[in-house]
Amino acid sequence: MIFSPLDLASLSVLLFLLQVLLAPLFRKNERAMVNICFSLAAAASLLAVAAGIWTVENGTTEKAILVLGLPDLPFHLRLDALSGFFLTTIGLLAFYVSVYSIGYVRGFIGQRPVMRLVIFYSFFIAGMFMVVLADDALFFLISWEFMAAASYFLVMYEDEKAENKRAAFLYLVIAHIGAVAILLSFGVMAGLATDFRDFSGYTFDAMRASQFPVEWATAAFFLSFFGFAAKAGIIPLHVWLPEAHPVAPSNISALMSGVMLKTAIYGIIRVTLDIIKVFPWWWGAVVLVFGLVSAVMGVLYALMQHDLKRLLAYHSVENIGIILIGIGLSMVFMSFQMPLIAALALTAGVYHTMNHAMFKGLLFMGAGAVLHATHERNMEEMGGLIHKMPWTAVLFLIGCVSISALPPFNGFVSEWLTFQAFLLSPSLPAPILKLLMPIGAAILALTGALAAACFVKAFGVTFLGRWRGHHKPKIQEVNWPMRIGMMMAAATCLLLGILPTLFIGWMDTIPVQLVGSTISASAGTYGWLWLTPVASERASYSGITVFLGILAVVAAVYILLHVKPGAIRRGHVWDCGFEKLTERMQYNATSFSMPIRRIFGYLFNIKEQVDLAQQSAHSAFPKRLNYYLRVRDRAWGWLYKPIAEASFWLSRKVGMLQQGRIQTYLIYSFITIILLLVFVI
Amino acid sequence: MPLLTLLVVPLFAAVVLAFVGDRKYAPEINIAGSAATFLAGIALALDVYTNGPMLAGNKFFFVDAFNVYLAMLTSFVSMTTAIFSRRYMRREREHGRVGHWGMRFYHAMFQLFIFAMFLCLLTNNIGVLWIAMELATLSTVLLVSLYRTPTAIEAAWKYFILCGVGIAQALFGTVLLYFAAEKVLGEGGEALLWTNLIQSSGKLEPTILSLAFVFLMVGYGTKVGLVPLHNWLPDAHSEGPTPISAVLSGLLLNVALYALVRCKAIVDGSTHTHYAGNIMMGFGIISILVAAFSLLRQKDIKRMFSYSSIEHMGIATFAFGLGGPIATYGALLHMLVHSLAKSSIFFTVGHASQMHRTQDMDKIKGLIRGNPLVGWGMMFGAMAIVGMPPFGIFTSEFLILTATIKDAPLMTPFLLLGLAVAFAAIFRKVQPMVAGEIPSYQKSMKVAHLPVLLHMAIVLAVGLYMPIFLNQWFHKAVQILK
Amino acid sequence: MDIHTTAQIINFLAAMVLLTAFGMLVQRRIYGLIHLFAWQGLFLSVSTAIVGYAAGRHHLYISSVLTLALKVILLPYILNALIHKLKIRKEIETVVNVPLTMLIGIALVIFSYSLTAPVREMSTLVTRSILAIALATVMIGLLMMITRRHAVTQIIGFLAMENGLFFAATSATYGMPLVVELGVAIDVLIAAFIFGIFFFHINTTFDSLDVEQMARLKEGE
Amino acid sequence: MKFLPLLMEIMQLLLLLAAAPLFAGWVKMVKCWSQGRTSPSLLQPYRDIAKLFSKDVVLAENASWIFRFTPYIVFGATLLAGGIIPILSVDLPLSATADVIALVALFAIARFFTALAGMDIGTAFGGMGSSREMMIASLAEPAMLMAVFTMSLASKSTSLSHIAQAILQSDIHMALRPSLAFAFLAFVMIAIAETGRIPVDNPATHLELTMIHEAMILEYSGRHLALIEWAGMMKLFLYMSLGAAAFFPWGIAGAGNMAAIPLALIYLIIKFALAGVVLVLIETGLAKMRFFRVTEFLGAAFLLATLGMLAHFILE
Repeated sequence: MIFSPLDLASLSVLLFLLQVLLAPLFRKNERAMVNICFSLAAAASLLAVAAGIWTVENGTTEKAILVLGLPDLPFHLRLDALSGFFLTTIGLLAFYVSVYSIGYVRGFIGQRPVMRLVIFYSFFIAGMFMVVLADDALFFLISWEFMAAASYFLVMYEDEKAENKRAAFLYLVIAHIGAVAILLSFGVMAGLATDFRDFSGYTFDAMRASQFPVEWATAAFFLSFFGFAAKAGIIPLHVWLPEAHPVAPSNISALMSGVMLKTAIYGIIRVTLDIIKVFPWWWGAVVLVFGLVSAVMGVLYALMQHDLKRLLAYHSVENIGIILIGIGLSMVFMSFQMPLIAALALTAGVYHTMNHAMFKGLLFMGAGAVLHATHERNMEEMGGLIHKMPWTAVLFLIGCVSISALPPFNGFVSEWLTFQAFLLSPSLPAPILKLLMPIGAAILALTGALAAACFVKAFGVTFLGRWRGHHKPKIQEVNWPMRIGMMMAAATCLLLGILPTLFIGWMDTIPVQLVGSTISASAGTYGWLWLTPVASERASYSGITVFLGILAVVAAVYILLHVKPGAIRRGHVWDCGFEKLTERMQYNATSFSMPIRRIFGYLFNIKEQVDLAQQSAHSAFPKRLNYYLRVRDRAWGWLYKPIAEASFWLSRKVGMLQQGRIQTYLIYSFITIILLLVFVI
Repeated sequence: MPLLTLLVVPLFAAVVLAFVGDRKYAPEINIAGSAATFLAGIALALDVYTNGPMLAGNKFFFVDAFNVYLAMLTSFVSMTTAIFSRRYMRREREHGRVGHWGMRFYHAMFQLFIFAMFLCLLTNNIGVLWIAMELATLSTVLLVSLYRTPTAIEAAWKYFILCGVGIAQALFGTVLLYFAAEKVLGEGGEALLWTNLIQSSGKLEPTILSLAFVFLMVGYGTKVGLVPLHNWLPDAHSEGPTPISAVLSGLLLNVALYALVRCKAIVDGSTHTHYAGNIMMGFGIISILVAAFSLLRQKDIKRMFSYSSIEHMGIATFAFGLGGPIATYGALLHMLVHSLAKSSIFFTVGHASQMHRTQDMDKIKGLIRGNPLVGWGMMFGAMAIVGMPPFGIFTSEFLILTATIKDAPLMTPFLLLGLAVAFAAIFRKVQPMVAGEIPSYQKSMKVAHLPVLLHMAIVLAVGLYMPIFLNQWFHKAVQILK
Repeated sequence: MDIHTTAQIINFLAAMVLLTAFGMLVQRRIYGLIHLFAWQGLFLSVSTAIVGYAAGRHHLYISSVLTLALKVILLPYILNALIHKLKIRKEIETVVNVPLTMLIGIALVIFSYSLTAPVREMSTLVTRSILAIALATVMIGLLMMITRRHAVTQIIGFLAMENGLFFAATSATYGMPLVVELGVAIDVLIAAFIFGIFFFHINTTFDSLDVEQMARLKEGE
Repeated sequence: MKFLPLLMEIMQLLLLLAAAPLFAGWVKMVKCWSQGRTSPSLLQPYRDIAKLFSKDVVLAENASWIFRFTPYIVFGATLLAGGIIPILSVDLPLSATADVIALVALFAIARFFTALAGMDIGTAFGGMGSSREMMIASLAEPAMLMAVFTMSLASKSTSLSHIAQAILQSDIHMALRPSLAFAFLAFVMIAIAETGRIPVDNPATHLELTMIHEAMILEYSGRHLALIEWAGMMKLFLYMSLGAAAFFPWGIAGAGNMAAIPLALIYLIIKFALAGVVLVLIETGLAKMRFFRVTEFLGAAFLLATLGMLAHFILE
C-alpha cells in the first residue's frame, strides 16, 4: 500500500492550509475564488473521510512524528479508531458544507471581501482535523487554539456589527479559559508521567503508560472536563454558543455547531477512556448529570427562542448533553467493569455524535438558506416559506424529524440506544445508581419530546402558515450547490437511520479499543435488518422496516383512494364567522411556546408585560395591545455578571495603587526594601 | 572580533549621529549602524555557537549561551526599531512634535542606549554591569521627555528618580557582593567577575549574599518593572516616542531581568536554598495579578501594552524563580518571544496612533479596513501576546504553567487568574480597534512593513519550529542557571 | 599612625557623615541643604583618603579626589547656579513634621545596625562598622526623597544616597575596583547634567519646582 | 419466513382495521347508556367513515402538501404500530421491528405531522391545537418511559411480545407484582392523555377554547378526515391492546399454535368490552380539567410509575 490513512489525513490538512496561498491568486475574481477554493476544500474533506473510514474499518493505529515543534518535543500524530471516527464525522460534514458554501458564499461577493472567509474557513477545518490527530499535549493545544482562533475570525466576519463583536469576544474568552484549563490538566498528567525530568512526559503515550494517583487524576479530569465543557457549550458554560452561532455566516455555524463542538466530546473521551482509563464511578455520574442538565435546559431555552439560528444553537447544547449522557453512562459502567454495557453506551454516545453532526449541519444549512432568501432570522416575521422554497422546506423538515428523534431517521436510533443503556442500569451494583438512573432516562425522554415540540414550532412557524412580516420580500428558492449540500446531509440522516446495524458494525473498533468490548456481535445477530443491541429478546428495532412499512401503507392507501379521482376544492379557512382573518392572527413562535413557558417559567429569567394602549369605549375591546416579553438565560445573572463585576471592582482597587505622587512610589520601594530585609533576618 | 564591533559600532554611530543631527539621511545612518550591529551580533552568535562560551579582554567580557541569544535579540530588535523609527519619526517631525534638536538627540541617544545594553549583556564584571544599566537609564530618560509635554516631563522625572533610587539599591547590593567576594577572591577586579563568583559561589558568605540579593532584587527589579516598583513603567512607555517604548519593553526589561538572574545564580550557589527563588516568585505573581487587573481599566493604548509588559516580565521572573529545567527553559524562551511580539505590537500601535492622531483606544477604529498590515499586525500581535498558539509565547507559557503545577501547585490558580484576566482585558480593547468601519478622522499613511512582518514571522516560527541552535543555547543556559 | 587611630578617625568621619545626613533630613533652607551636602562630600573624600592611606590602596586617593571634585565642588556649584538661574531662594517646607522624621531616621539607623551586625562579625577590616552607617545614610537619603516635595531637595536626597553608596564602596570594603568607581562617578556626573536639564523643563512647564503638581499620570480616579 | 406468523400478522392487521371503529362505537354506546341517552348503533362509526370517504375534499387555500399527506402518514404509522403489538398472538414477524419505546415513537410521528398540519393552514386554532398537543405529549413522554422502565424490570425486556410471553409463561405472582400495579395505573392515565379522552381532552367537543386534537384537524374534510378519524380509533384500540399485552396478556396465543387463536379472540372481546366500560366510567366520572391542570395529572402519572420502579427495587 502506497498511502496509509495517516498520509491521506495529513495530505488533506495540508491542502486546507495551502488555501492561504491559493486564495490570494484570485483576489481579482472572487467568484472563481469561491468556486475553486471551496471545491478544493470539498475534495480535501473527502480525503479525510476516506482516511477515517479506512482506519475505523480496520481498527488500525498509526503514529507519526513531525519535525515541527520543540526539538525535544516534536509534534506527534496518531490515527486510531477514535480519531478516525471523528475524522470521518468532521470530514463528512465539511464536505457537505463546502459544497453548500460554493452557493452560499456567493451571496457575500460584492458586499464584503470574501478572501478572509475562505482562508479562515480552511484553517478552521484544518484545525479540527489536527485536533483529532494530535498525540501530544503541545500539538493538541496548538491545534485546539488554532481552531478556536480561526472560528473566532469567522464569527467576526461581519465585523462592523456590534453583536458580532460581542459574540466573538465572549466566545474567544471562554474558549481560551477552557484551553488553559485543558493545558493545566495535561500539565498534571505530564508531571505525573515523567516528574518533569524532561519533555517526554508531554506525549499522550507517556500519559497512557503511567498510573495516576486518584486525587491527581481527579484534578486532571475535572480541569480537562471544565475546559472541554467550555468548548462543547455544556451548561453553565454555554452562554457563548447562542451568541456566536447566530451571527456567524450560516455555513460556519453549521460547522461550529455540527462538528467543532464534537472535538470537545473527542477530548473528553480521549482523556477519560483512553488516557486515564481507571477512575471512580462518580466521574461518570458527574458527566451524566451535566449531560442531563444541559440536555433538558438546552431544549427548554431553545423553545423560548424566536431567532431561528439561536434556537438551533440551543439545540446544540441539548444534543451535546445527550451525547454526554451516553459517555457518562459508559464511564459509569466501565468503572464497574461492565465492558459490554459500557460499549453499548459509548456506541450510543458516539453514534449520536455522528447523527448530530449530520442533522444539525443540515438544519443550519437550511437556516442559512432561509436567511439567504429572506434576510430574516426572526421567526415571528416568517411563514409560508414552503410554497416559495419547496426544496429547502423538505430538507429542513427531514432535519427536524431527525433531531426530534422520530423513526425512521437517525436521531431516534442513537437516543434509543441510550435508552437501552439506561434500561440496563439495574444491573449496576451500587443501589443508589439503580434508583436514580431511571430518573435520568425519564429526563432524556422529556428532552426528546420537548425537542419534537420545539421543531414543530420551528418548522411550523417558519415554513407553514402564511408570511407574518409586514414587508413582503421577494423570496425564491436557493441555488443548486446549496440544495445539493443539504440533500447529501439529509440522505445521510436517512441512511444512518435505516441502516444502524451496518454503521455499528463499522464503528465497533472504537469500543473495542476503548472499553475492550463490542456490541456489534450481538447487534447483528438477527442479521443487518434488525438492531438488537444486547440480545434479541431484550429489545430490537428495525429502522428500515419502519421506513418501508410506513411508505408502503401510505402508498397503498393513497393509490386506493385515488383510483376514482376525487375533486379537491380550495376554500377559505374557517374564520369562526368573524371576517378578515389576517396573517398576524396566526400562532407565532412566542404563542406556540406559551404553555411550556408557563409550566417551566421558574427556570428562566422572564420579563413579561402587557399594556393596553389607546383604550376604546369598552375596556374589554382595546384598540391595540402591546405585549412585551424578554426571556433571559439565568446563567448570566447567576454566574457571569458577578464575575465581571468582581473583576472590575478589583481593577478599581488595584488602580488605587498608582495615584501619581512620586513620593508614594518612593514609599513603595522603601517599604519593599524594609520588608524584604526583615524577611531576610 | 565581532564582540568589539558589537560595542564599538553603536558608540561610533551615536557620535556620528550627534553630529549629523537632523539631516535628511540621519535615519538611514541610524539604520545602517544598527544593521552593522546586527551583523556583528550574528557573527558573535556563530562564533559562540561553534566555539562555545568565550572570555575576552582579559576576562572583562564574557559570552555564554545565556547572554549570546539576548545579544543577538538586542541587535535584531534595535535594527528593526531603527527601520520603524525612520518613517515614524519623520511623521512626528512633520506633525511638529519633535524639533530639530529633538531629532539629533533622539538618534544619538538611541544608539547610546543600544551600546549601554550591549555593555550590560556582554560584560563579565558585575560592577560594570551596574554602570551600564545606569547608563541605559540615563540615556533613555531624556528620550522619554522628548515631546516636552507636561505629562512627558512628569513621566521622565518619575522614570529618572525611581530608577535612580532603584539602581542605587542595586549598587549597594553589588558592594555587598564585593564585600563578600573579596575575602574569597582577594581584592581587585577579580572579585567582581561573574565567572569567578559563580565558580567560588559555594565559598561565599550566605548571610551577606542573601542581604545583597535583597538590594539587587529591589534595584534591578525596579528596572524590570516588577510590582510594586513598577510605577515608572507605564508612564514612561505611554509618554515617550513609540520606538523608545518598543525598545524599553522589548530590550531594557530583558536586560534588567538578565542582570537579576545572573546575580541570582551566584546567590543560589552560596545559599543553596530556594530563598532567592521564592522572592522572585513572589514578585512575579504579584506583578502578574496587579498588571492583569490594571489592564482592565486602560484607555491609553500604549499604557495598556506597557502593563502587559509588566505582566509578562512577571511571568518570566516567576519562572526563573521557580527554577527547574522546564520552567527555566520556558522563561528563556519567554524573554525572547515576548520582546519580539511586544516590540512589533508597539510598531503597529505607533502607526495606529499616528493614523488617528491619538492614543485613546476608544477613538481608534477600523484598522483592518484602514490599513491591513497595521490591523492584522495588531490583531495577531495581541493574539501572540495573550498566548494564543501557534505563536511562540504560547509555547513558553505552556512550559511554565505545566511546570508550575508540578512544583508550586498552589500558585497555579493565581497564575491562571492573571492570564485569563489579561487575555480578556486586552482583547476587549484590541478587537474594537481592529474591527469595524473606517472612522472619518482616520488618515491613511505609509507604514513600515518590514519590522512587523519580520517579528511576527519569527514569533510564529519559534512557536511552530524551534531552531536547533536556540534549543541548544537554552539547554546550556538551563545548565548554567541550575 | 597605627591602625587604631585610623579606625578612630574613620569612625569619627562616619559619625559626621551620618550627622550631616540627619542635618539634611531636617534642614529647611535650600542653601543650608547644599552646604550640608558639600560637607558630607568632604567627610566622605577625607575618609576615603584615610582608608586608602591606611590600607595602602592607592587608587583610593583617586576616588577621594574625584569625590572632592565632584561632590564638594562641582555639584554644589551646579546646584547653586541652577537655584540662581531659576530664582528659587525661598525656604521650603517638609511634608512630614520634623520630630517624626527624626524618629524614623533613628529607627533606620538602629535597623541598619542590626541588619549589618552579622556581617560585622565576619569581617576583619577595621572599617567594618562603616557598613551600618553607609546603609543608614542610604536609607535616610531615600527617606528624605520621600518627605521632600521640591525637585531640588529630592535630587539632593538622591545624591545623599549616592554618597552613602560611595561610602560603602570605598570605606566599608577597602575600595571597589577603580573602573567601577570611575564608572559610578561618570554616572553621577551625567545624572547631574540630566537633572539640570530637568529643572529647566519642569520650571518652564509647571513654573515651579514643586513635584506635587506632577501627578497627572495615574490610575486611580 | 414461515407462513404461519405471516398469516397471523395479516389477520391481526385486518382485525385492527375492522375492530377499531367497532370499539369506538361500543365506547360511545356505553357512554350513552351511562348518561341515559339512546345510543347510535354499534356500526355508526363505519357509516361515518364511509360517508367521509365518499365526500370531496375541501382544502384551505394555502394548505401545503404537508397538510395533504399528514392523514396518510398518520394512518400508516398507526397501522404499522398495529402490526407490532401482539393482539392475538405474540409470534409476529413484525414484532421485532420495534420495542415499546420505538412503538411510542411511531405514535410520536403521527402526532408530529398532525401538529404540523395544524400549523399549516395558518389559523389561530390550528396553532393553538398543535401547541397544546405537543405540550401534553412532552409531559406524557417521561411518565410513559418510566412506566415502560418498570414493565421491563419485571420481564428484562422492552419488546412487547417478550413481555407478554414472560408474563404468560410465569406463574400468577408475576402479574400481582406491586410494581406492575403502579405501572398499570400510570399507563392508564398516560393512555387517556395520549388518546385525547376526558379529562385531558374531549374528542366530542368543538368548543374553541377547550379542544386540542380537534383544533388541529379542524380544517380536514373528506377522505383526509376519514383517515384521521379512523387512525384515531385505531390508536385508541391499540393503546387498549398495548395495555392488555403488557399487563393482562392471558389468552394471547403463544408462539405458533394456530389453535389458540379463537380462544384469543374471545378473550380479546371480553377484555375490550370491559376496557370500554372502564373507560366510560372514567370519562363520565371525571370532568374535563383546565388545560394547565394536565400538568398535575401527568405529574401524578409520572409519580405512580416512579413509585412502581422504586417498589420493584425495594419490595421485589
